[in-house]
Amino acid sequence: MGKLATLAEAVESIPPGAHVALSGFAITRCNMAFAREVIRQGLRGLTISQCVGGMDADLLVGAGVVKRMIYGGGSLDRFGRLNNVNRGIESGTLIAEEYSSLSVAFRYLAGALGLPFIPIRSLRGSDILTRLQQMAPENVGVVQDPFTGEQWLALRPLVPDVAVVQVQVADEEGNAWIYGPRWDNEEQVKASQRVIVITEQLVPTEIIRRDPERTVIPGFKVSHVVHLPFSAHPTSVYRVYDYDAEHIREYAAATRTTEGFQTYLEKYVFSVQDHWEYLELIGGMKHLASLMADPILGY
Amino acid sequence: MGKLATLAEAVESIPPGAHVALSGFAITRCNMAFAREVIRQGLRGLTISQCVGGMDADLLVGAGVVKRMIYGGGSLDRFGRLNNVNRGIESGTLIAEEYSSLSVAFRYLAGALGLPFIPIRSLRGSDILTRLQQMAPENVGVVQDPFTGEQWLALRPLVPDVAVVQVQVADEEGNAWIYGPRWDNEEQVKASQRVIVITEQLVPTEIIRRDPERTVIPGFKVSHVVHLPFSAHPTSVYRVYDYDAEHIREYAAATRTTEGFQTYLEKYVFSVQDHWEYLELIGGMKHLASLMADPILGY
Amino acid sequence: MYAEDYTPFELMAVAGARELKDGEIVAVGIGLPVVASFLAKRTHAPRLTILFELGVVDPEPIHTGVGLADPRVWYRATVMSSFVDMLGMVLHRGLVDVGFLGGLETDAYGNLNTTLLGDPWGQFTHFVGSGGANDIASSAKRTVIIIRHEARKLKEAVSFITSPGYLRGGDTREAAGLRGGPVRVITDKAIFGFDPQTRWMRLESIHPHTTLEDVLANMSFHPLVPDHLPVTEPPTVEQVRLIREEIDPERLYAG
Amino acid sequence: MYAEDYTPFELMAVAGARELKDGEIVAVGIGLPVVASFLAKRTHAPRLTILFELGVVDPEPIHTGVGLADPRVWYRATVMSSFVDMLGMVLHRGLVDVGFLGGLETDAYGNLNTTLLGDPWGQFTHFVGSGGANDIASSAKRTVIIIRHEARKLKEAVSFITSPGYLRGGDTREAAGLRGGPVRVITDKAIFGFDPQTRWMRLESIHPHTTLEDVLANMSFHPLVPDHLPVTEPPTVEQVRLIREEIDPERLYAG
Repeated sequence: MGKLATLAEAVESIPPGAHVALSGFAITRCNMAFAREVIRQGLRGLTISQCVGGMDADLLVGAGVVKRMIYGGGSLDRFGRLNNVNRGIESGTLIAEEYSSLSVAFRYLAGALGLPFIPIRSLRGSDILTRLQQMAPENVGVVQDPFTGEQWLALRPLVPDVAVVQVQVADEEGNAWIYGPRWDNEEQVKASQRVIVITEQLVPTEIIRRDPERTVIPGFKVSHVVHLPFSAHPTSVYRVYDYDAEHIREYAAATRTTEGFQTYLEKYVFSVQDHWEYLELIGGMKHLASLMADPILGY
Repeated sequence: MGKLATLAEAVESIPPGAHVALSGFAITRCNMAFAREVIRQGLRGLTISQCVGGMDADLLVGAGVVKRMIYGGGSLDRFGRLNNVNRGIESGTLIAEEYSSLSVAFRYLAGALGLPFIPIRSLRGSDILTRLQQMAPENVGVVQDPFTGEQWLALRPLVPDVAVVQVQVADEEGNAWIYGPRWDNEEQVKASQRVIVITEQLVPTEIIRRDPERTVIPGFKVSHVVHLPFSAHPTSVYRVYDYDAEHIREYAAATRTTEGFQTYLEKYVFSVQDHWEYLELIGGMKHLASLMADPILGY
Repeated sequence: MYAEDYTPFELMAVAGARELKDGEIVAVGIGLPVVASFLAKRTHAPRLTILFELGVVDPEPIHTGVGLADPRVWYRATVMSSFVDMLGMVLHRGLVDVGFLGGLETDAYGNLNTTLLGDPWGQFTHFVGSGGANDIASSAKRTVIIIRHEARKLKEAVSFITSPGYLRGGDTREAAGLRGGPVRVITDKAIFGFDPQTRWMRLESIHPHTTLEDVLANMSFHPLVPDHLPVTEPPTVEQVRLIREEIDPERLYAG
Repeated sequence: MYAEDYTPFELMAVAGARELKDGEIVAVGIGLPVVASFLAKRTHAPRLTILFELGVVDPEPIHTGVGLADPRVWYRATVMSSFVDMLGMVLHRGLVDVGFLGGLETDAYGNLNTTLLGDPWGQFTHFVGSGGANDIASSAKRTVIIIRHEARKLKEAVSFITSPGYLRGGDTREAAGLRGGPVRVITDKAIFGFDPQTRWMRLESIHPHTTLEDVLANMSFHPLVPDHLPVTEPPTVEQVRLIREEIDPERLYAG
């Protein structure tokens, strides 16, 4: 009846082949616990999308979960590149629909607003567009400005089946707040058919009603609320915990080879039953305490 | 050098004939002190716009300041209609470009995003559209969806010369917060060439930096910051003061006739030098204290 | 248990509430639609989501407001956002199940006028205009019209179509590229639907203590009248109590 | 007073800072552009507005971050919003004066590649892709390219145009419907501009302790070389101090 769910239940609600929008950006607010559970459950054939690809996407791609990735470029910031994603693109095992940040954001925005298409200045003259016209011609078109007669590039709206969003604060209905910059998350959520909220903190609706200007995700879009502390580890959650630099370095090194990544997967995903075992494995409360954010700095 | 200005200085920055976007909605956060100063300075030929017309618009129209009004309908809520606006439309002295709320909001949004036009489902089949096609054909067009071939109504972006926005909190650079629903204000601000912020409270930038997720108006868009308490009276400012029901009733009654409105204008606009004299006239601190908002209720 | 003592306003509010299913999203203006929605949420539809166009979701007001612009009706909302969020990202996105609409006049196809009376190109009196009404009429999955039962309000033709119903009937609405359309018209004498083919207004029930003659005598067009014409279900005692004691204690909306 | 002791990185950061005028809006990524922007803001351009694409305006970090995703670089921002706000409502709206761009390689027309090396339709190595770079290159009023001075980075043709410069020169950029374009290329050996007609890269100054031969020997195409070739203005003592003590004390960006 209620929306509160375990991570396993939330993942079970996603059918193979679904289009899942991810809330992460490089190494912050990535859906890491979610990605690990998806891999353990053996979900396959997903389309994933996000404006800037992050560690969650790379983990999912490496594990063979992803058929198509719609994104605007991405990295692990200074820690390295998205090695699994890049390998997938180079070998042709991953269909990558590559845009720029704004063009993905505009596709979500058009989906959110119920627009039939959205005109954009970006991509023109670039090889990004040349490549899209060959790989995904159904998503790029040309439209004539009825006021000036100019030709504009038009993008098709992006409507994910489900957005999975890592937030700081949510209530049982899924009303949620995001602290810090929100990059594409609001448009993602509002474009998607439904939303899975993964929250660090669960609060009474009473708290949400005290500051409703902050509510970026409205409960009526949300099907599942998963209360799961440290669910973005090893990436950061602003005002809650910092990224785990040591772990991300280990990941970046491991993903340099397929074999290295398989060892990482075995150790951090398959060897544990669930998120709680994962947290113990990486060092438990003692280690996590060292990552907790300073309340003023937010990291 | 700085942006802090008196209301008179801010109004002086607006040339005759300019397009001014107003932040009010019916009887809340209306630019009332601004409108009174505009009238006293004798500004003429303005185009004004807002999604839902409010008391500020009605006052300006009644005083003959406005040549064209772009809006989506409006009223004084239960207190009555926009009698001056209606009289202007009926007599032909006011050019009214009348839309729906969303179509004005979409025109601002397109202006804010730098889109060449925006498709919309609203207005089709209505006489609102028939009237627009005759009165403002330059702003409505037809566009073909490049993906489905369907015909869509397209609206031209709205780019006001200046948005005048009544807010609760701003700093000296114009970074500003709006408490409560924001209706069209964010898109208005971001569509406009520049912004005049009229704020109930002036805070150090330090305060803005403590909660930057709230900043709806970024300082770089703002040319003038006017710190002017009770500047929306007799309309309400959420969390600061309630509307003045008695005064709005007097206004609604007065505006039933041109003569009645002239008496109102004389009494509340021309007989005072500035906003401070106006506040004394309506009963000074004793009266204003009775309107102050309860900190929990917000009204 | 049905109430004995209720006003026409209360009956209409209850009829409005009955149009709403649990889990739906409803876009409302102020007045009777607010009463109907809050009533539904407190009875059979606790998971109803209530939207105000200016950017307010699911408020829990404890005082009655004079309109959408009154902070009284925003109290304890779960979301405070914007037109673009409500009318764009929910309504235009296709997520609003029900929109309530009122107006100066409607015709037999449910076309609504809130703009002007008279000749749009000549002499007319201007009223409120659209606000979000045209948007709701264009994009909600279905709309419910609430209007007083008077011959000057139930018209053969309206002066101005602010919010499209079925336009000129048949498939003219779909041809214009619009979604949904009006499914119900609730007046203080009767409830109407629309014929699925012609889209002409059709009587569905008449209120207790009203006669068919009274209903027809106060309309400027002739609705379809089915052979069997039920009486509108009256409000329950609990529904009336909720309206009077909790939802509209100051009788501001009822006025 | 000019500094005696400075690194090529510091010279480049100072040259970048000099491209920014007071009151302008600059869109930056992490690394040298951040150092250049903060330096400008603390010296000649206190009213500079600095944007990060993910939704951050005018932060005042006290720790160095590993990238845009690092909350360290968001500290004390005045606005925290979104891509649509930054890249849409500021950049696409036409308000960004300067964008800083870097990349794997650029050609003589300032076309930048951050996507892949090799044959896009055959064997290639994939790197980072665009992020907001293509958007900035398309909509900023002007862009400044910062790149290491190596023959493999200053190429006759790039493998992939991620962020358009002047495309094939002349008016091909305008013909594609794009705004602005690159005005400066800053390397660790020289500063370039573009010929106003042909849009071919043109040497503007060479850095102290560098020779024209060294500059040309480490490029895969031949830039226009003016008759009079000035030496790049070195950093001041104060600029170097600000970079080392306040802006990049951990030398994370300088690396």
